[in-house]
Amino acid sequence: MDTILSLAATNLLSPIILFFVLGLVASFLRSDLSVPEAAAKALSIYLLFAIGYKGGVSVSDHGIDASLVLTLIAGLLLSFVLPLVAFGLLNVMTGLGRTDAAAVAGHYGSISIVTFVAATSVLQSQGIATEGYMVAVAAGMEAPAILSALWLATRGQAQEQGTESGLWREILLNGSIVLLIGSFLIGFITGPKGLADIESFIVSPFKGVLCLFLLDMGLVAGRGLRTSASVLRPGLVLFGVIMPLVGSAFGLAAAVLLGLSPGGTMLLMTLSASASYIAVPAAMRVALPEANPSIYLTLSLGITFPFNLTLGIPLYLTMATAWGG
Amino acid sequence: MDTILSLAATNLLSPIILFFVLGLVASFLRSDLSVPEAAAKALSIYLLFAIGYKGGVSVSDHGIDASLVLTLIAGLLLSFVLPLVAFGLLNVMTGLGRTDAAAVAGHYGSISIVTFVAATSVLQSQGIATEGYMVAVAAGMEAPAILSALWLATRGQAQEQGTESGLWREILLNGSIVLLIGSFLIGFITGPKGLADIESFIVSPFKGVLCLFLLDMGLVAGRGLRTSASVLRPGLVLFGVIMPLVGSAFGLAAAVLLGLSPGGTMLLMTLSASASYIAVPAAMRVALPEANPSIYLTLSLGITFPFNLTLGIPLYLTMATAWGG
Amino acid sequence: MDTILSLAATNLLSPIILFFVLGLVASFLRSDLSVPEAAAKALSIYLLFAIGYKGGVSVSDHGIDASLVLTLIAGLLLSFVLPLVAFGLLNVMTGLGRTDAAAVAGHYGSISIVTFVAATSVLQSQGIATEGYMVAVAAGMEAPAILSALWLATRGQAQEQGTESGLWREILLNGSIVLLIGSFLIGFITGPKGLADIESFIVSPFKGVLCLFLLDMGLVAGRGLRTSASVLRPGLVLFGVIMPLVGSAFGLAAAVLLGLSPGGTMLLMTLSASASYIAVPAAMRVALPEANPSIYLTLSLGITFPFNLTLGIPLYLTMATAWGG
Amino acid sequence: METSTAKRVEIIIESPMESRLTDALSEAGVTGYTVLPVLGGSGRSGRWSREGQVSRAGGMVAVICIIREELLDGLLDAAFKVVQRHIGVVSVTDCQVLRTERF
Amino acid sequence: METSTAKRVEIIIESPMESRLTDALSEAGVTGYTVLPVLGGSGRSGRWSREGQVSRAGGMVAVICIIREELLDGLLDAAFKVVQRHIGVVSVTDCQVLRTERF
Amino acid sequence: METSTAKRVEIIIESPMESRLTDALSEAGVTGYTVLPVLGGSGRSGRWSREGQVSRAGGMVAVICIIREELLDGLLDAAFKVVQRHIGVVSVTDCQVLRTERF
Ligand SMILES: Nc1ncnc2c1ncn2[C@@H]1O[C@H](COP(=O)(O)O)[C@@H](O)[C@H]1O
Ligand SMILES: Nc1ncnc2c1ncn2[C@@H]1O[C@H](COP(=O)(O)O)[C@@H](O)[C@H]1O
Ligand SMILES: Nc1ncnc2c1ncn2[C@@H]1O[C@H](COP(=O)(O)O)[C@@H](O)[C@H]1O
Ligand code: NA
Ligand code: NA
Ligand code: NA
Repeated sequence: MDTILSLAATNLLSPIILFFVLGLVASFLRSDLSVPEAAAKALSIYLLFAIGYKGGVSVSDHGIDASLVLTLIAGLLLSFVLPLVAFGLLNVMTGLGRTDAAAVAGHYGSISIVTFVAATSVLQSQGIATEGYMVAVAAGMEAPAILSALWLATRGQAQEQGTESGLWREILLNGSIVLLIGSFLIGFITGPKGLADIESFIVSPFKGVLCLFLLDMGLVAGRGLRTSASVLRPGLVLFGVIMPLVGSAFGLAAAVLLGLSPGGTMLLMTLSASASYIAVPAAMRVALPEANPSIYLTLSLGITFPFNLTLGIPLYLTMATAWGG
Repeated sequence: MDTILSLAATNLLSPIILFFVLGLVASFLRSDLSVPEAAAKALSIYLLFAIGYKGGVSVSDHGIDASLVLTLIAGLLLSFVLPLVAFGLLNVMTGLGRTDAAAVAGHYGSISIVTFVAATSVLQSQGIATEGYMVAVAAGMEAPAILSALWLATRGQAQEQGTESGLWREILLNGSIVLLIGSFLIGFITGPKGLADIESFIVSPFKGVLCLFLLDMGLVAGRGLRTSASVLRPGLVLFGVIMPLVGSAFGLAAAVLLGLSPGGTMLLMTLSASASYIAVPAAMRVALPEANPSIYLTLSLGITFPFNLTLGIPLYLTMATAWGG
Repeated sequence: MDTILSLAATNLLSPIILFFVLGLVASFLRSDLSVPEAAAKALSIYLLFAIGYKGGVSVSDHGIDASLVLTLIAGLLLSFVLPLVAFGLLNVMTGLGRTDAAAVAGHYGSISIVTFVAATSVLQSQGIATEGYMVAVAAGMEAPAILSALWLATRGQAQEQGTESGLWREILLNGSIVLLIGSFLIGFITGPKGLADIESFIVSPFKGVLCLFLLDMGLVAGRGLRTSASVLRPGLVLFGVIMPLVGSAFGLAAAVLLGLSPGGTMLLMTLSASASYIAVPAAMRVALPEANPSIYLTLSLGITFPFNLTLGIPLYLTMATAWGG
Repeated sequence: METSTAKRVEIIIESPMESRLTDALSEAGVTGYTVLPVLGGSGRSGRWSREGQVSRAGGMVAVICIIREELLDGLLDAAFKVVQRHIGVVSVTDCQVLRTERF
Repeated sequence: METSTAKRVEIIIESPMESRLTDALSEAGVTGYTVLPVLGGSGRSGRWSREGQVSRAGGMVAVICIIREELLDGLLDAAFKVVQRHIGVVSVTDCQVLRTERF
Repeated sequence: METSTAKRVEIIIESPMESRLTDALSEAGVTGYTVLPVLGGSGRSGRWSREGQVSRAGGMVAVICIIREELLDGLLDAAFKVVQRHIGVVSVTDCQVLRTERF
């Protein structure tokens, strides 16, 4: 308990969190501070590139083994299953209609790569090692949840439209997935020698870039909360805090079964706990346009993301070091 | 006199100045070289983030003292008073109408953060230390001048419109002020330990980014001069060179009273001498739309900024080391 | 033969090439991965800035000599002459009309700066020194080919429109030429001392930025190939592979006459072999609007650029070390 | 396809005034509008371009509003109050819209 | 200058639907269109802005199509099928075009 | 609100021709126009997109001109001379404008 508090305190006072808070505060105060869309996209390209590449290098360093394959499968399963859990919880805790509930549920099965990155950097500053392939697991967990969400939404209904073939390509070849996996593979192929070449681009400035990115996330989340606060009924807010805890418990169980290291356990917990705000929203706009984007975007970005960033990550780390490993 | 010339020469041949000149020349030659708006904004976000954060770390290192508070107050006062001085000079030297003169005057009470940054980097390369809190003073000096300008413009007139409440929020919560102060506070909270984390993002590449930013400033200033040269009557151009000298004298006096170090003195002189081209123009478009933007933008960006950058900074440094400290 | 294969293999597995391939694959799979236009422009500004500046520093280090002037003249001549060669080949190998053939020919006389940069980085990783002024030669070779192309297109026709004066300014003061030459001059003026100031911006992260830029080039080239594959008749594709070889032979001959070092020889071969995709297309849109942009863009970016990047560069290096120097 | 008559209002206005304009529209009961970026332009106050600009001061945006005819006067009154002292252009075009119930 | 009558169709639609719309247009024989970026907007589903967005989910685009009158119905049918379940606005204006042969 | 009749001319043209067009407009006495960015499009020369482009060659812009009716012919003549050999679309719509004195 002592450790978790001190961990939370350290975490809350890290530049990363503070820049997120700055973004939130600026948008609550209605400052016109903003990051241009193109710059925000460039930052996210940088993060995916760096995190994917470093993951690949780390796997090339340690070799592929059964554990990688099993963890990947576990990740896929978690991504399929967690939306069902979330949907059940939503039915109990909130009055959302089926379509909205399915859309929200899909977000919680998928993952937030920035939450993952933030967790990684906490591990790093604590000097805790982790399985390099967790990046691949993160990529694998992005999409399956979308399937579950669509199934939840259309189950028992005459599926008038049939899901178009184009949609699947779009979901699986989503830009962020392709970049993350591609960079991972390139990191795997080029290994530590390749990394040495581009280290001063993707390693040393990484944390600083992350600060800027989180400033932007704070601005966007704050704007969402400000303009869409009305959709956030108490039950929904509560869901946004409880679902990550439930998700992380599933992640913990899987990690223990898999025998992951404490670092890997913590990352799988974080992935399970986090909610998508890039891949899934775009898929939902296409496939479930009747679902209200304010609900799932505000919940994912305005409630669950800050919760994980501030309290969730230290909590998952404490639990992972206690039970995991 | 010898030192100032050699200082000026060194300064004129620094990459920073030369890239500004490249931008000027390119736009005079009507080259299509241009920096996309989103990239220029990203560069300015980077600069504000880095300069604010480093200032905060430096204050956390040296502690808060009375001198910080007094210098901040002095800065606020300078920002209030300098527009009155500028307005007087404009009435004497130019034929500008009241509204235009008030708008121009407001720019000279406020500050140019890039001029400040350029001055800082000259100090650095000369190995001259400075008070870390000067960044906070810079932030404090951005807005008060706008008040003075509005007062000058509407004084003695039936104020038909009343200044809207929204305007004040907008001025005080201007994106660049919020980012500068926010980064300053985060730097203050996270201190040297936080800086170590993001040093290779905000310290080592800083000068290079500054070069690119000044290239863009040169392009924009040159385009302004090219398309708006007609508004620049001789009296106005003269004002654009004399007012920074007058401002710097006020800054020098304040610094001597405050007992600032030579570095701090030079920075306060530079702040007083520089003219805004971000915060104040935006406020003027809203509050004094009748004022001609070509006049104040061209004067601030096309005359005073290059003057300070090339000759002003070495001059202020010479004076600060002679009389200050 | 052994060396060239192993060189090609090393080259093909470098992060730079692999990120280009990732971009190609992503666009073939119709992923929505994309780099915002503003970010792509910012990356290209960075590359021109860094490569120009470093070239200038290197010349300031070694001094200006007759060899620089002679190589520059040789470059200009190559740029004038290669379009004539290309035009002849196109007449023999393809059924392109005069205007299209002239436009394509213009691209092959001019150069691709990214191909040049990729060649430089191969030299670097092989520890092969090179003449710093090759950057200036690259800049010099950008424009003359456009003249030849226009002459080829209008020769023997009543030149109804007369080439407008504005066009020449536009071609010679093209943004990328101005930035490259400007940075070169600034590097030359500020020398190694200036470089030390901005080294951690333009030297260490360079390769990483290049990876991102090549990812984008892969995306753009792939999209071009996907949407314009129909214009690429076999003869044209063959031309896109043979012309660089022919060009590189001219470059080799010139380099041997000039007595360049193996590194310089290889770079002059690469410049001669590469085809423009920035400066010339823009000029062609203005001056030869009847020429079909799909043809010259797809050929240059979709065929010749990847060919040079993957096979051409190792080949030129092998030949340069065998015959050059 | 069933369509109905409406008005398309296009307001080109300085960026710093954007939020004031959209607030005024909302107050006038106009809740549907779309904001397009503007790269540059020319008018009585000269030519300008957005390239390289850091400040919002130099930029403009185009706000497009599609509304039922009977709401036009309210919208124009609201817009006029905001643009009155400012540079900017307001134009109105007749148009047909699908899905009438949305306007 | 000789001009002829045509229709200008403006479709404001969510970014993730852009390629579906343009594919549908192509299928309906409409091969000329232009896509403009959208910065932000407001409608029944609230206000939004593109600033800082990483995802395409939040954005919209405006697709402009200039076509001969006789093709209008085909275009609207095709567009309607795509926008039907989605947010977005379709408006049609009469216009005159130069170089008639191009449409 | 008092309005008066005017014409809204929209010219979609390649980016490298932008300055030639606006210069031609200025020469023809048309000093008011607004330039909008274009993301992509499709026409007889195929589909294109601005994403990832470094060169201006691939891009287009939309130039919007609101003018009094009597100036229309001059504008179209000037525009036509520039776009003649080039790809691009010119359309003219009737519109109403506020603040007539500005046009
Ligand atoms: N006639 C016009 N047609 C289209 N846009 C215009 C027109 N007049 C002005 N504008 C736009 O409004 C801005 C300000 O115009 P002005 O108030 O005349 O300086 C210009 O920079 C253009 O972007
Ligand atoms: N009346 C309108 N005029 C212009 N744009 C609109 C209008 N209604 C909606 N839009 C645009 O379409 C988007 C979605 O609208 P809605 O479906 O009403 O939420 C808005 O965010 C606007 O960008
Ligand atoms: N009918 C049209 N409606 C709207 N934009 C068009 C149309 N035709 C062409 N365009 C635009 O003009 C560009 C060039 O057209 P084209 O000359 O037909 O290749 C296209 O890429 C579109 O951006
Ligand atoms: Na999850
Ligand atoms: Na000042
Ligand atoms: Na060449």
